[in-house]
Amino acid sequence: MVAARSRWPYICRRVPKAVDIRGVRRRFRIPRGLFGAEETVLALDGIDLSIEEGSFVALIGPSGCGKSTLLRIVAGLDTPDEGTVEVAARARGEVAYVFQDAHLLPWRSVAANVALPLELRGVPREERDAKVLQALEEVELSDAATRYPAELSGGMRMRASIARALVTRPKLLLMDEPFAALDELTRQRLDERLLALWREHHLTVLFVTHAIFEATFLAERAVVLSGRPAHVVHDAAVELPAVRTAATRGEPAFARAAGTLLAALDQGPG
Amino acid sequence: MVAARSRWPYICRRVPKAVDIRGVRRRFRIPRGLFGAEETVLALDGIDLSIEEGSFVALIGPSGCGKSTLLRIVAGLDTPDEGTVEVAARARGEVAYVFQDAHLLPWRSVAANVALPLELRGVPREERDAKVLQALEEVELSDAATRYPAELSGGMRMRASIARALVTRPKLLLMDEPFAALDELTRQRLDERLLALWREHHLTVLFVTHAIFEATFLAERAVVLSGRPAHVVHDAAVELPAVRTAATRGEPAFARAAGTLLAALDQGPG
Amino acid sequence: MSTSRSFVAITLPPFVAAVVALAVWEGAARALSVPAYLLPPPSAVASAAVGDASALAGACVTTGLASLVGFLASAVIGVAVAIGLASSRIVERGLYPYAVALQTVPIVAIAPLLVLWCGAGPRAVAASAFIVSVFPVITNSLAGIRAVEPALRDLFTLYGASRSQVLFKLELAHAAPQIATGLRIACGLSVIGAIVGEFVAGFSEGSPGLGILVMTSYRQLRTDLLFAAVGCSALLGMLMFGMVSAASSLVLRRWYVAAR
Amino acid sequence: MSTSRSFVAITLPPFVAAVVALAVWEGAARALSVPAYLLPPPSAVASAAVGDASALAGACVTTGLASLVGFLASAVIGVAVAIGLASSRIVERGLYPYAVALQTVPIVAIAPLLVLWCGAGPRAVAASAFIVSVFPVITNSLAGIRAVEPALRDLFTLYGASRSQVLFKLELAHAAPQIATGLRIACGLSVIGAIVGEFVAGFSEGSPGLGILVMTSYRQLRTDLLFAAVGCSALLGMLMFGMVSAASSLVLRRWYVAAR
Amino acid sequence: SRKEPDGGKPTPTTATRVKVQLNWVPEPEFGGIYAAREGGAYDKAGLAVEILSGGPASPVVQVVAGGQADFGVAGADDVVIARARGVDLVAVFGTFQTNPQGVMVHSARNIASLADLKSGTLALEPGLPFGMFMKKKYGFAGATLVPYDGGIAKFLADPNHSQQCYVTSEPIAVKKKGETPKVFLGADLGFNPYANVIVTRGAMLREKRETVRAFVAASAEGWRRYLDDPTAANAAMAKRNTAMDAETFAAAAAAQKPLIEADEAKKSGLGVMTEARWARLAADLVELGVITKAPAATECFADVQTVTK
Ligand SMILES: Nc1ncnc2c1ncn2[C@@H]1O[C@H](COP(=O)(O)OP(=O)(O)OP(=O)(O)O)[C@@H](O)[C@H]1O
Ligand SMILES: Nc1ncnc2c1ncn2[C@@H]1O[C@H](COP(=O)(O)OP(=O)(O)OP(=O)(O)O)[C@@H](O)[C@H]1O
Ligand SMILES: [Mg+2]
Ligand SMILES: [Mg+2]
Repeated sequence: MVAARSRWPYICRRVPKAVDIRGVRRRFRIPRGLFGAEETVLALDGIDLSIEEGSFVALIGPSGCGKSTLLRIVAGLDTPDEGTVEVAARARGEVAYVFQDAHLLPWRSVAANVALPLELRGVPREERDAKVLQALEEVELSDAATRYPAELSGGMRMRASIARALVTRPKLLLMDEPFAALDELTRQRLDERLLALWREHHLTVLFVTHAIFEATFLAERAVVLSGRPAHVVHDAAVELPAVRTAATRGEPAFARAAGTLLAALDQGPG
Repeated sequence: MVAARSRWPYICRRVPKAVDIRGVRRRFRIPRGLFGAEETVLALDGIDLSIEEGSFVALIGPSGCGKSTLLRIVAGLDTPDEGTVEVAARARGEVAYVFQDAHLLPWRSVAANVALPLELRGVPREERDAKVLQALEEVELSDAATRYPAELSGGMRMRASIARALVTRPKLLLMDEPFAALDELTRQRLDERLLALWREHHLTVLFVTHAIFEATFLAERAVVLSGRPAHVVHDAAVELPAVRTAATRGEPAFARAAGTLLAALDQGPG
Repeated sequence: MSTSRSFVAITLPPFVAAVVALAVWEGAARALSVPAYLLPPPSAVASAAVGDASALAGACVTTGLASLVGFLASAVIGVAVAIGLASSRIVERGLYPYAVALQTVPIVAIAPLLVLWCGAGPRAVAASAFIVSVFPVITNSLAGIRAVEPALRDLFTLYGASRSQVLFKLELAHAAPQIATGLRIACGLSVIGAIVGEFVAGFSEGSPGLGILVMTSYRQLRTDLLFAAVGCSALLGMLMFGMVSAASSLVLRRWYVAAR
Repeated sequence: MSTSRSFVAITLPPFVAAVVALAVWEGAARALSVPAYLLPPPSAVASAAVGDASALAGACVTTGLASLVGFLASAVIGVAVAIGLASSRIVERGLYPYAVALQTVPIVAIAPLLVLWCGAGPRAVAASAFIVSVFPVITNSLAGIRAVEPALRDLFTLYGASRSQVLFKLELAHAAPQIATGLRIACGLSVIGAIVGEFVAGFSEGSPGLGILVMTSYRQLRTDLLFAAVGCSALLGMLMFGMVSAASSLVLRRWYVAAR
Repeated sequence: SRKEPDGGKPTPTTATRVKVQLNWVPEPEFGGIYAAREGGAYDKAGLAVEILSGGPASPVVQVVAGGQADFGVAGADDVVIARARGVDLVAVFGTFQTNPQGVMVHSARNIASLADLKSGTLALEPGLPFGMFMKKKYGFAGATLVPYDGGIAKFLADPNHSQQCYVTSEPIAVKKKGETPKVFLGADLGFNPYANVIVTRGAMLREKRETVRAFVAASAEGWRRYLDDPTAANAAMAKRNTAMDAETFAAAAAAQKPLIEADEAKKSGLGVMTEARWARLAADLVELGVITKAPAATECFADVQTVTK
């Protein structure tokens, strides 16, 4: 068993950390009225979370609790009001992020959107094209490569966005409900492909999802957040064999593990 | 058993139709290059679908097959290239649509966004406020009423969008993956609340979802589309008791019904 | 507290910039020995401004009023025309080029018509301010209306919104930031339009405007006074710009929640 | 096929509008018997244009070149200034008001400086065209850059984009439609700026521009020729507008995929 | 407007309201009109006169012809051109007997005759008959022609710049800057139309002859007064033209005096005009190609002697 509620076990065992979050608190200020009046929303309330290199962690929690905020903080796109965040892979191009919305550039074709991170890194065109092609295949979007975002369905847009994250083969992959807009079967195929990539490239994945079964299937470890203000209410390994196949979904252990998560979600005061 | 592949049974039994779709075909033209060159994408390929008044129909299909296109056509926002669509409730304000993306007006607060359809109908302010309050409660968003869309989480935005659709108490409710961005528990609560509203107000609901369990739980009848170009590959009643409760999810019949749908989805050539 | 701090944050930078610019100008005027009748040092301009303060003040009022009227007309009519043009592609294609044409017409060329229709004096001057400043309002409003996302239009269609509801609750609301951009451009143009209008329309019994002051001081080589008058026109422009900016940042606070 | 059809769709409406406008104008000029020295009927303008065709053509070339140069300078420098202003709120707050000031300066007031720095003739005229037309480019580009969605900025930050990558691949790309709007406003302004520049700093011999022609015909009460010259300036403006529109609809096709 | 019971100016309810459109801002060249107003000459004549100041591009001809003003101040050449274009405009008072337009050059250039002006820049107002006449007569080959902008900054900045001028204005301003330019007066070189003539509509002259007569007579009286002592009128004008100081007002008034009170005027009265000079102007304009057909000289003006009788 890898994870625990406190961060001490990691330090004792000196496993390299991909992400180390300590006491992170984030409060949003919402200005109202003309004279500086403001409301505040406490999104994260003292989050501690260490993620080992190479692990696959699912992050679950009620809607609006602060999951996206936490991911943004890990990605360095937002800064906590209190607490510290250390990210090992914060080298250029080593973090990838699938945002909750697709956030494609509307003036670029799908292929050009997927190529963006490589372009920004200065990868030469030929290499780029090959990688883009592969990423598009991974998300089953090869035949829409020349289309523009406005010509895609919702699920296709999300898949383009996923391809954009995968194309860099990042060290740390942050995914915010990446498969929510996909049908069950596509989703399962992508789940499996993601697992394969994770294993092959030794990625560290932090994966937000609302689908308990998906979390159970994918993750080594699941972290459940409470309702806002979010704190960790459950943080434990998923009790399933390390290598999972389509058949895993049918096993009783799978249903049990999923049940544990659902129960944890239910406990966290909304 | 209510539904069949052909439309004749309905006509024989003279059940009033909320929606009657015959032979609908929709082809998108994607202009490329300067000289009028274009690609075409056949999204819908001869769809026949009749929906009785007061029924709850789930629509399932692979990503990018044409579900949203079909909903847009039913809503009158898009016109088919071939075929006819008749909608009984096409009176002002009697159709509501939860788009796949939230599509809130960014310059309006949540409450003002939800009030929009009432405002457009000229409902007086007091009545409006009461209804908005109720709709926000239904989606558990009362405490974010004064916030602006940019200050919401993804799931909260979708809930605001759902509240905007529910606030008019429409005759025909079109929902395009409304709950995809919500956590399991919130989703189940909203599922149940939607069922209650459906029963109470005799709505007709056409509900796109990727969650097979959700479709099974909610719908009287499930329609499965094939991959693009979409045609109907399965159209049958969900073999479960009419009144469903949280307990229904645990019954073996539930798993069986869900299995049927999954199989149908799997058959439709991608 | 936070308001007073933001007040400082807004007024300090232009003030600092002004001080720096004036210092550089004064230094350059002295160091490069550009003759004062071409580019007087700011100190000379300031003393001219003090010396002719009452004339400048009167001129500011005259020109300021005319440009304000012209600007308001531009705002109202410009947005209205944009709405008309937005109503159909054919109307837009047919008429938009003529809006461009309007902008290229030298005021002097239509001076007789202006005076004929508006009479000599403030009305003609305001009309000139209007003609010069209306086009950016039209163009920006039109671009803003055209940029409304189709999905939001669908929403309004679905709920059976009337044409005027779509206009006010969607199109104009959505275009508001871009309309504000158009108005920002229009305020400076309305001032220059008023000044040019004075060149052709003259003035009657009221106090002469900045345009007249510019012409007379130019002719008399009172370059210090000329620059003071130009400075006043710049101040008028900035004042209107400030007003538009303040009004738009008040009204448009909601539009920019995302950008905080 | 589809191209030729769309060509017709684009050129027909303004043509029809022109025919209607001319007919109304001719009718009004005759019916209301507005004296020809105030508003000549289009037929008189046309015959003046034919009579002085070579002078008009030469003037169009002279003024057209100057305004084109001024316009291009506005496009390049305007966008560059907007990029500078966008780099920080403080810079923007400090300097933006002075861009407004620039716009309110009557060209005549700085004519001697223009001539001193650029020499009389085409350079000074182009400089005038530039001064008059640069502000809308700045304002619209700045607004466009400022309107980039924070989420897209995040994306670029995440992938370690350099400042220049953010600028070219995100900010300018995103602002492109609004920059095009600014350029649309600038083209008419650059023509009027050139004409006004010719009033004070052009050459009146050799190939005098439209500004000189306007002054001459105004002076000599040749209202028909005056209107012909004004018509030429309008055509120049429309031509540039058409070029900007065509270029932007070519370049920006991708930006408007959603709006089809 | 009603009468104030005590104090205040009695507003003559019977006064005829007329407007006069100037072609420039208040300066000594309009001194007589302001003197007539300030000194009460218009009041005495039963006229309530509103003076509309102009600017550099005032459309005086159109304003008067269109009826927005009853009288205007324009050049004699404007009147001939207007008549040639079918505008019914008539000159009724020829203020400047000697045309004040000239060309000024830097004296350091030692240019003895305009024929020697063959280099540098020369600013002439495009389309202005005066400039066209000079150009035709002297050619100015080698000089660059640029538009005249009404100022003298370019002149001071560039020793090779020459420009058209009003002898009553620019040379005085240049002198104030410590330089004495050499001025070639157009009148001495063969171009001498009346300047700053008072014009009115032909219809006005026919239908309201009495008003025209009263206005011209009062204006003549104003000019007489102004020539004798310009101080009061100058002060009134200075209020509306703050850029010009009192000294310049005085200098300009002094400089223009001989141009207004030329021999002809001394003999026959201020504002007198002769058919011969109008005919000469019309012929010159035809020759310059400004107009194609000369209007009859008698149509262009109404002799002040007959009008005021
Ligand atoms: N920019 C912001 N300004 C103000 N409040 C914000 C902002 N961003 C997020 N919040 C608030 O912070 C809380 C957490 O938001 P967050 O997006 O992290 O939720 P989430 O867990 O991702 O929810 P979901 O599952 O619905 O996406 C919410 O209550 C939201 O309203
Ligand atoms: N405006 C458009 N222009 C061109 N093609 C379009 C357009 N809208 C949709 N399409 C294409 O039509 C097909 C069906 O799209 P639609 O949005 O209906 O799919 P969907 O079933 O809703 O998929 P998802 O589950 O991913 O939302 C897709 O292949 C899409 O690329
Ligand atoms: Mg989220
Ligand atoms: Mg869809």
